[in-house]
Amino acid sequence: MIAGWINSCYESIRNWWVACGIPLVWLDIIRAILLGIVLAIIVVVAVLILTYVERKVAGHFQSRMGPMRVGWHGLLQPIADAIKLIQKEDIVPEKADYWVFTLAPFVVFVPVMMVLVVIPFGDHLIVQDLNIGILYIFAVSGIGVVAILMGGWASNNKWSLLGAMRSVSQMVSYELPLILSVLGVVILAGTMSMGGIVEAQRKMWFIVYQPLGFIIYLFAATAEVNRVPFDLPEAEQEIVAGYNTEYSGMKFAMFYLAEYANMFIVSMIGATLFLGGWQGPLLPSPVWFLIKTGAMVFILLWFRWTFPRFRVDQLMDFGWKVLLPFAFINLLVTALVVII
Amino acid sequence: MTGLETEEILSAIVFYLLSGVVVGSSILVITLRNIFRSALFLLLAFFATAGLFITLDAEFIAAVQVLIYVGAIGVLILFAIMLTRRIQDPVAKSTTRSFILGAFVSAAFLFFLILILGKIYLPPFPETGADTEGITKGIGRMLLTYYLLPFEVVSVLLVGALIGAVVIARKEEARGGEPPEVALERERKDREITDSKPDGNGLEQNDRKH
Amino acid sequence: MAEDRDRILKTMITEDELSAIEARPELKKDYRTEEFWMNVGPQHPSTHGVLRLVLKMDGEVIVDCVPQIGYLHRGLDKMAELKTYNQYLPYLDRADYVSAMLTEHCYVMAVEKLAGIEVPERAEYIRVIVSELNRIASHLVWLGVLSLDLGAITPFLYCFREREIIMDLFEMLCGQRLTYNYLRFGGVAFDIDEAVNPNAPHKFLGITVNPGGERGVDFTTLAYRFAEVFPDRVDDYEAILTHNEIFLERMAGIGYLPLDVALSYGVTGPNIRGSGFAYDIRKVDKYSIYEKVYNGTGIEPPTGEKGDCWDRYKVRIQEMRDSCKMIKWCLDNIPDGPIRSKVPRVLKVAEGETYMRIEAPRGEFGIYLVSDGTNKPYRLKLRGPSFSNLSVLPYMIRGYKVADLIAIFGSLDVILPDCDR
Amino acid sequence: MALKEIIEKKEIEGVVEIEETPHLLILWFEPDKIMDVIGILRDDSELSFDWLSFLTAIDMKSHLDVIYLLYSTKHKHRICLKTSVKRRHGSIKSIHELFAGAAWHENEVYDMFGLRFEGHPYPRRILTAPGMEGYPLLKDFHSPDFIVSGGVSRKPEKFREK
Repeated sequence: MIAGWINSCYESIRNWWVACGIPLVWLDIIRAILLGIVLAIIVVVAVLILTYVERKVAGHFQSRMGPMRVGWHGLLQPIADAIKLIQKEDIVPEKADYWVFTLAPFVVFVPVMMVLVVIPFGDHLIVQDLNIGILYIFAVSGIGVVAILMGGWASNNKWSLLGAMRSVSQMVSYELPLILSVLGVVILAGTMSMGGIVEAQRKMWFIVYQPLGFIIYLFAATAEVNRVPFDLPEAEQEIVAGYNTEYSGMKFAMFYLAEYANMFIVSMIGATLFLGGWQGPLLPSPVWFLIKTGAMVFILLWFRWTFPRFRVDQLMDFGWKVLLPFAFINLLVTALVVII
Repeated sequence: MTGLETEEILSAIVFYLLSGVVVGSSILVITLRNIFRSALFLLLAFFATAGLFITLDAEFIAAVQVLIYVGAIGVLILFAIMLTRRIQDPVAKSTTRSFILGAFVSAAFLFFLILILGKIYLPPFPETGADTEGITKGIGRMLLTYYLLPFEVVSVLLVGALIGAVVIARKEEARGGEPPEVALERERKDREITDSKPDGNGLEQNDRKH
Repeated sequence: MAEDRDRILKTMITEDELSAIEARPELKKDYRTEEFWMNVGPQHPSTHGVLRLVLKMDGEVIVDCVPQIGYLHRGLDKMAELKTYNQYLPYLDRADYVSAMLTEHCYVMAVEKLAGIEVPERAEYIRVIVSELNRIASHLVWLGVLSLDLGAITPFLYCFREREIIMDLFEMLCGQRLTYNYLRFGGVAFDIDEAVNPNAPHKFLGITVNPGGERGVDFTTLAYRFAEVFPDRVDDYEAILTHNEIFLERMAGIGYLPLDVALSYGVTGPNIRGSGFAYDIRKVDKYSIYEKVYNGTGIEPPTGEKGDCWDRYKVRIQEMRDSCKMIKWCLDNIPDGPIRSKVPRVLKVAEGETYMRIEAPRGEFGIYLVSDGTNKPYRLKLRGPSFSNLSVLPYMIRGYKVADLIAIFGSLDVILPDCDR
Repeated sequence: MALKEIIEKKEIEGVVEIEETPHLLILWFEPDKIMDVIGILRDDSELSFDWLSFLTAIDMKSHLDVIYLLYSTKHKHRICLKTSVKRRHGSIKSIHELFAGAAWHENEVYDMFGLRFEGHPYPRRILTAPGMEGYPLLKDFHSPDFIVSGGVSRKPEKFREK
């Protein structure tokens, strides 16, 4: 419905464009820029809402109200926070590596924006349905680690460095089970394109065929986005704030934004791969997608406000000795079933 | 100016831009004094190479390039730098010595590369059709049929490397006599004995309970 | 390395100490990566106040540790010599502000012992009730902060929710929520019957007491109700922590404290009971009315088996339940009568010296009091349990990881004002 | 048998006097023999004082009294050991080898009274701020920064607001 409307708009603009005699390439470029802006706005809005939701959910988990003062039931709290963060002084430590330190918060945002390109928000609401969608997502999300390494190293602070090291070792070990858990879905769907995977779930969600894969994905994804109980890189009680110890103001906000955006993205991918994406009866497709993503986000929040934190070596053990073997078994069984 | 020309010009611009980034950052990798930054430029070079693959419509290769070179190898290099270099030194220097030797080796390598590339017979890549839809499928099929032998050879090589790594790691341990955890635990026990006072009154633990 | 060394030298570790550390037999060099110094604190999220730990680290493994204390040193010993006995009482609340009632209790008993003041039995009961309430409050702070340090944020808020009830109870009793100044020589300041909250019906997070009551909720009703309900709440904490696999992994088998080491270092309280030694001063010294309480309730001090963090955790959890039983028993059996005996306004204590100790939530809180017959103490020495408990930390954390440092330090339950005094 | 008699029967070398006050049993000993006295008190099975509550000092104006409070967790009896040392530049042997926890207490006494402990593994001022001069718990100590007069602490010249 929405996609149809957008498409008809685009068609008419296109026709007018051709009539004017300007090469279509320029239209494509303008379209790409506009889409980028739209996606950026989506990210920012989603993160603002997510911070509010997180605080409210946390509040109710802890039998308190959460933010209540700014606006009705604290609805304007995220905006107040954003204003606060913008106003903060931007501090760069004297002995920090200035350029790397400054660049890191922007690099961390690159994968966020790039991943959004292949996510189907609704029926035909997808920017570019790459036929290597999932591979693309995992490839691009690896860049986030580089940003964290940059930030941790350039801060010239031992806590930051420890946080960065933890982050890297964690992501390296959880990337494998994550990819393996998703491969089961790829085998079932017979395609790596995100749109194709959603189409393949028209009859039944993949969570039914891949319960183990879903669980592994959930754990590994939680670890990938550094949420409790895997939030070691920024475990404030242990290493102050990990890689973003020295960051303040907008630079910190960028890290923060990227972290929440990553959480959102991980939930969206989970909803797409295992929960049937945007498909659902009655309601418009983006709403269904949002509901499923919300459910995933809620699970992550639930984790955070219930569990203590793992220790580094326990985390590694869990990744390599539990998740990885199970992911292999899952993959093997799926492949055998599909062949037979 | 027709649309087609513009497109061609644009793709040329993109190509030269990416090539410029690749070449420029490659040069920076070997000239920069700060080893961490030069490693970052290495990553940039890898990334730009992936961009070049995309201009050739080889999306799969591009994704694999980013996944393996940027996500795995590059990060590993950065990690190694952080671990081995003096911890907490923002201006860790890379030492680019023996320039002449390096240049000679590079030149020789280039020469042999050209020589080999000129001589070698590459089997023509079978036509898979112009569509990029089935590119992943196509690559997979190719690897398991036409290029099965090279693929298996590479696999064996990788397995060998893996086993080698494990063996080397085990050797380290064997040289130390025991893994770090065990050593630490043992040492803790030693300390317990030396640090604690001998229990003078000869009481058993149970006697102390009232 | 040299830079680190200089910087740390400038900030308090002596040369001797540093060389002593550097001369220690180190692990085999084969797999040892570069060691570095790291500062934890004085402002660090999990040092509970202002403690500074200078760590020598090998990656994430702690090779050695030097605690730096004294950031909260206020000279409470010296202050005692400048104030009269009565004036000094409020200062004691600041020694261990998490369990101020108990520090007061110790001081008041020391002075009473030296001055030969009799205490009415009702006052003794009230003292035990408030002490045990405060012990629960203190353990709740410990539990909340420990879980927070381990990354579980929600139990922290649960704990403080229940602590709030105790704080409200104390507010009803003496108008203060943290530094009470409630005990007096020869008794207590106010009777618990006078403590009424006019905002009836009083609803404390699900505990509805005396609904529609006309004069509000009185202390006795609310405290009794609290003691009844609280064990269920402890079950809640256990449901979210004890039965959590991650929590178990983080606590069990970590930070062993062998009994002989604990004795040698003078570790007290739940920490030594966690090491398997049922050494509870309430039971050993039988001060105040604790003998009756123990006989009446039949409670035995809980002990651990191995002396790891998990045992210390279990001991404290059990102590909270026991304290509830004690409060209930005291409220059931409290006699009528005066709450204070006649004590001269200007108290002059006979010449002499004594040592009085109590079982504070953290262990043996003692006061060594020397009087020269005037109205001011000649010398007053506070023995804070945290001081000794902290001194064993370097021994305990060697060879563990930073994350374990947090768990071990948390399980020791050190309060810095009590340590620095 | 009372504790006093038990100790008297042991005839520990270095013990000067055993004094029974209403609240504490005080044992005076010679400062040179500290290791022997405390060692025997700790290791003798009839006494087994295995617990050092604390150690501290009192400024008696002419000399310092050093006080060790021992407790036996087995027999549940307590004893207060006392000895006298010089007030200025005094020293006594460290007992950290007998009670590991004594090291910190000894540092505290050094910090507060200026009493040196021989053989202490890491002597330092444990509680007061770096650069502190003087020993606060000596009776004639007056804070250089805050002069107490008439019950009101007055800031010295250098800290006053201009």
